[in-house]
Amino acid sequence: MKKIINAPADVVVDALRGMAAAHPDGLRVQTDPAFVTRSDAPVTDKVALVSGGGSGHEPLHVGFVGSGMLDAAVPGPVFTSPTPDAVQAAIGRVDAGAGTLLVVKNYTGDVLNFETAAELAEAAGVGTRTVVVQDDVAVQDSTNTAGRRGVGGTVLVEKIAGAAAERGDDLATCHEIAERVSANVRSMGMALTAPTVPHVGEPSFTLADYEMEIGVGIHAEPGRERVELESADGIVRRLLDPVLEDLPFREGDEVLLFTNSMGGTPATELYLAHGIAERMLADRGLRVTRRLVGPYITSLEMQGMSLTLLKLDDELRRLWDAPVRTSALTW
Amino acid sequence: MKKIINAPADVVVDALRGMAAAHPDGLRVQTDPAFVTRSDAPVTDKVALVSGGGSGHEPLHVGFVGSGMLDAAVPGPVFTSPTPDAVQAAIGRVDAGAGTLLVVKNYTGDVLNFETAAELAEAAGVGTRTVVVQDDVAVQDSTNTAGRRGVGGTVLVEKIAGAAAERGDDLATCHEIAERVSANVRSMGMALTAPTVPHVGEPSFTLADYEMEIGVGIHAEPGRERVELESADGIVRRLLDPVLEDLPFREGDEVLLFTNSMGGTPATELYLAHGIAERMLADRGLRVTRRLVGPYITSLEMQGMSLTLLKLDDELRRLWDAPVRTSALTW
Amino acid sequence: MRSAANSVSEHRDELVELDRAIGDGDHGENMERGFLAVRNQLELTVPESPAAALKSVATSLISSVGGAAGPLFGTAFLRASTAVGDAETLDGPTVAAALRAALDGVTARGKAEREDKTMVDALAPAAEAAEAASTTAGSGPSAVLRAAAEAAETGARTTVSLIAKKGRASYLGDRSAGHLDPGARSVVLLLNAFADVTGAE
Amino acid sequence: MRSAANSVSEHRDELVELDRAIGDGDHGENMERGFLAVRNQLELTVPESPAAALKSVATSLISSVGGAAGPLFGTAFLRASTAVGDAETLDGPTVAAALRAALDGVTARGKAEREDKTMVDALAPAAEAAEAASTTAGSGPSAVLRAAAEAAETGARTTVSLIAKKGRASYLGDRSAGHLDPGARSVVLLLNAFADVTGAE
Ligand SMILES: Nc1ncnc2c1ncn2[C@@H]1O[C@H](COP(=O)(O)OP(=O)(O)O)[C@@H](O)[C@H]1O
Ligand SMILES: Nc1ncnc2c1ncn2[C@@H]1O[C@H](COP(=O)(O)OP(=O)(O)O)[C@@H](O)[C@H]1O
Ligand SMILES: [Mg+2]
Ligand SMILES: [Mg+2]
Ligand SMILES: [Mg+2]
Ligand SMILES: [Mg+2]
Repeated sequence: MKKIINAPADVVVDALRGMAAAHPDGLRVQTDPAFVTRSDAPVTDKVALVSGGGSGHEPLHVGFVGSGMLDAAVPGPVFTSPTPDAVQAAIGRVDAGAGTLLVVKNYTGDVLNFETAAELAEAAGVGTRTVVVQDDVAVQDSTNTAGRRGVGGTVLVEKIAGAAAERGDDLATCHEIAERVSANVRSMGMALTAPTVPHVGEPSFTLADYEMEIGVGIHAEPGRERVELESADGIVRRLLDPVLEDLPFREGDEVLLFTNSMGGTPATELYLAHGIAERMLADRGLRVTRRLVGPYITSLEMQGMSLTLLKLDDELRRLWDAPVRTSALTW
Repeated sequence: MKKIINAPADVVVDALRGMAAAHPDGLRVQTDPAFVTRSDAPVTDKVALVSGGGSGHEPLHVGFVGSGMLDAAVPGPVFTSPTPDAVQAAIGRVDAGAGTLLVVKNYTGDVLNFETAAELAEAAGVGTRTVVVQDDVAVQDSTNTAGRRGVGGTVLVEKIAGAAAERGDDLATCHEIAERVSANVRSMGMALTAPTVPHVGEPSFTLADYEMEIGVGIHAEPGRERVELESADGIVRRLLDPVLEDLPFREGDEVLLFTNSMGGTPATELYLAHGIAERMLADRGLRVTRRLVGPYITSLEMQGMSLTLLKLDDELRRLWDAPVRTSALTW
Repeated sequence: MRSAANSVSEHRDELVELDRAIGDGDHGENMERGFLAVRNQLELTVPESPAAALKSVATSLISSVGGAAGPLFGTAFLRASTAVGDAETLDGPTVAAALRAALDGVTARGKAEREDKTMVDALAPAAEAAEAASTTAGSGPSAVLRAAAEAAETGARTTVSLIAKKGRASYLGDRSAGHLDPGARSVVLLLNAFADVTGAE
Repeated sequence: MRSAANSVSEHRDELVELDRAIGDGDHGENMERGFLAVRNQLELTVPESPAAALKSVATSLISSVGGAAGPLFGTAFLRASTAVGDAETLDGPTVAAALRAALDGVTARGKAEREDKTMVDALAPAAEAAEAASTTAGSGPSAVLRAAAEAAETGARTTVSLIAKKGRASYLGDRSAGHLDPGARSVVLLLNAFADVTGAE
């Protein structure tokens, strides 16, 4: 295993310390239990947004803490959801009395731990609502599985619901908007290589030199199929087709296209894939009016990418455009 | 070779097309010859900043085109400097009559091609000045080599000189400020893995599982030494010590610390290393007042990192803080 | 409990490997971290009753394991604690009732049925075997736990051929078959440890 | 010129490998791209004189090769073009003068001396050998080019043991020894191609 770390067990806390040092103005970082809050939290009268999950997907969620997005992020150990008391502590720190919206990716561990955290918070008098993001179309048979995983769509939910909270929407409205994004967003990912979890020390799976995994999850969960490497055109089509069919997205729809790197894929390849996706969408009569390109929800150093499509309406577009100031996303 | 590409020979142009699609408002992209300009160029009365070099180091330089930084970036083929006519065409597009500052990384190819470009531009009536960035302390014997390479310091030169141009400084002043940054910045990098250049198809070098390369360049040029993998503490010390000794940086100095990913290193590892560097600098009595952490000058998918230190004065700090709006750097 | 913690630590790598095959490779690390917390807590304050001990275990697990296993094992111990009530020592029927309560808690939280290839495939037969053993005259807690552990072992082994329908392994579909479920394996390790200790007392 | 382009294309992978060993692996690609541009340009407009042909080659190389090799080979052909002047055909002494001018151009731009392990180590002996051959009575351009190519070959071979002091290979320090310099190899390929064609005419 080749990593720039000290002890594998300390990776998350050591990284948080570095994050605190790097962003002394914008962020407050606590390590026991571990969570990151915007430095001006609690923000008077504002609904608080709290998310979290296993580490290893950075910048998600810690990189999205800041004005216009998350009030707090709770990182668990690498690929392991955080515990309820950590989540509850973060909620306690940022809730301003207007209630807290929890953004949870649909994994058994995240759902269960956030469920308990919400119960604990409610018992402590904090009103909570939860949106469970489940946008990964790679999971086909969702009744015979733990259901669709939350992937790229999570970034968009956090940005858009964060903007709603920032403009002063109440908890019910923020929740409704988050659910609206969640209902209109679909994603699919692929991998060329596997990541190595520090405390495991070996790659999460093995792919031959000529193979790629289509439909991979952000914990390097296996995908729909393992196939021979293809051109970028072929890869993008394999991701886009199932996404388009799923909602379904139709001719004339206005969409946001989010081309995401799984971590190890260079910017050139990502832009190249983005260009292909834009062309394919234009060919099918969809109107891409907003886009996000970069490594925003990753799987450690995994090489690969995902495509996320969100159907926009006027309000979602406006909320997307609203200012955001976080360490990973700023405009 | 595992990459998300179509034909290796088309990678740069295909990626530029994707970049154009991703940033329709801020950027104008031309593919023959290839260059990227801010969409509002030429900006009346403003000194233009033009940089460029081989592709594969993204976001450098194309990601730094925008207000407060570069007016144009000229990407060559992967790891190969662009030709003089491409550079000259870019200069011609963005020069507003106030002259153009060329930011060149010190590599034989870049220096020679930009030299010719500057001659061509001067012949066409454009005033030019050139700053050659050479901040890589890994190159020790600079008289018996092509000299120190331009690495992480380039990002800081482009940001700070870009801010000077944006506030209206004239060509001589912009040039003086760029030279000042260049004189006060030092860097050193390391690699855990090698990148694969698309048209080569094989990794640029081979490291054993237990080895790392200290002092590596951004074209995966060999470094000072190949040693056994160490802890993050050890790695950071190996980078920081030669950087500190070189200028030298002294107790009490105010510095900007730039912790850079070579491309494939995840955010957690980078923040972790950044935290260690901050601690080591504090231990030596240096005052880190500004920081930049992320993948800003990369070597394709290479795993590794570099540390860059810039000695700040009031003016450089103010110019660093000035607003910047590019696809890769915004505040 | 200390012996449970030791057993989990000893088998950390095995659990990691099992989880790496059909999950995300953290189960061994998660359980080890959890039972270290359990042990530390029990050393800090000695619980006054079996119920208090079980509750302390539950709280430690919930606040240190994370992942899917944390809330599920946490709920299991929490429900077991309630089931034990104010009993001062655990007899066979109480052990059986505790296991049944644990199972009910896990299925209530995780919604997994038998043959979904989860810890339920070890815990359900364990609870049944415990009930059966506890009704046999003269079966003390140790015999009940031994019966539960053996049934869990057999149950866990059935997970090898199953296709996962819950948890992270479910994303593998057919490819999840042929691997032992790590959570089921943990149930076996815990019950074996409890049986060993109770038998030795 | 077409045959030079072919030779470069044929040896693309060899040049890439040489550059991968002590540089950044793009030299073969760079040269191939450059001489494709040269060939396309010469097919578009047939130059009226040797000087015009050399100038067209220079312009094509400068505007398509990039890297260190682009400006250096570009300058070489540009200076050669000037040296040839308005000669309508190239005799031995003119060829020799062109090579000398090319060498001067390369050293002026690149500041490399002999034994710095660059293309100069092939070009310098080639220019000298050409001058020597051209003063021999009756040596036509073909004999001069053949002598130059042979001297370049010998010169290039000396780069194997040298430690690079210029260009990207210089960063390798001692580790650059033991490898043939790719730029020197390109000089050999080009001179051989020119000698072959001139000999066959
Ligand atoms: N819904 C569920 N009901 C019961 N047990 C489950 C469920 N989901 C997962 N499990 C158990 O949890 C184990 C995985 O735990 P662990 O690896 O610690 O968590 P994660 O899957 O979040 O990484 C599985 O082997 C399985 O036995
Ligand atoms: N200063 C110099 N003078 C003469 N030749 C040089 C100089 N620097 C580099 N070269 C030649 O250029 C060759 C490398 O060319 P190429 O690989 O195309 O460019 P780059 O090094 O920019 O990747 C070297 O093999 C060497 O012969
Ligand atoms: Mg997990
Ligand atoms: Mg090159
Ligand atoms: Mg797991
Ligand atoms: Mg080269």
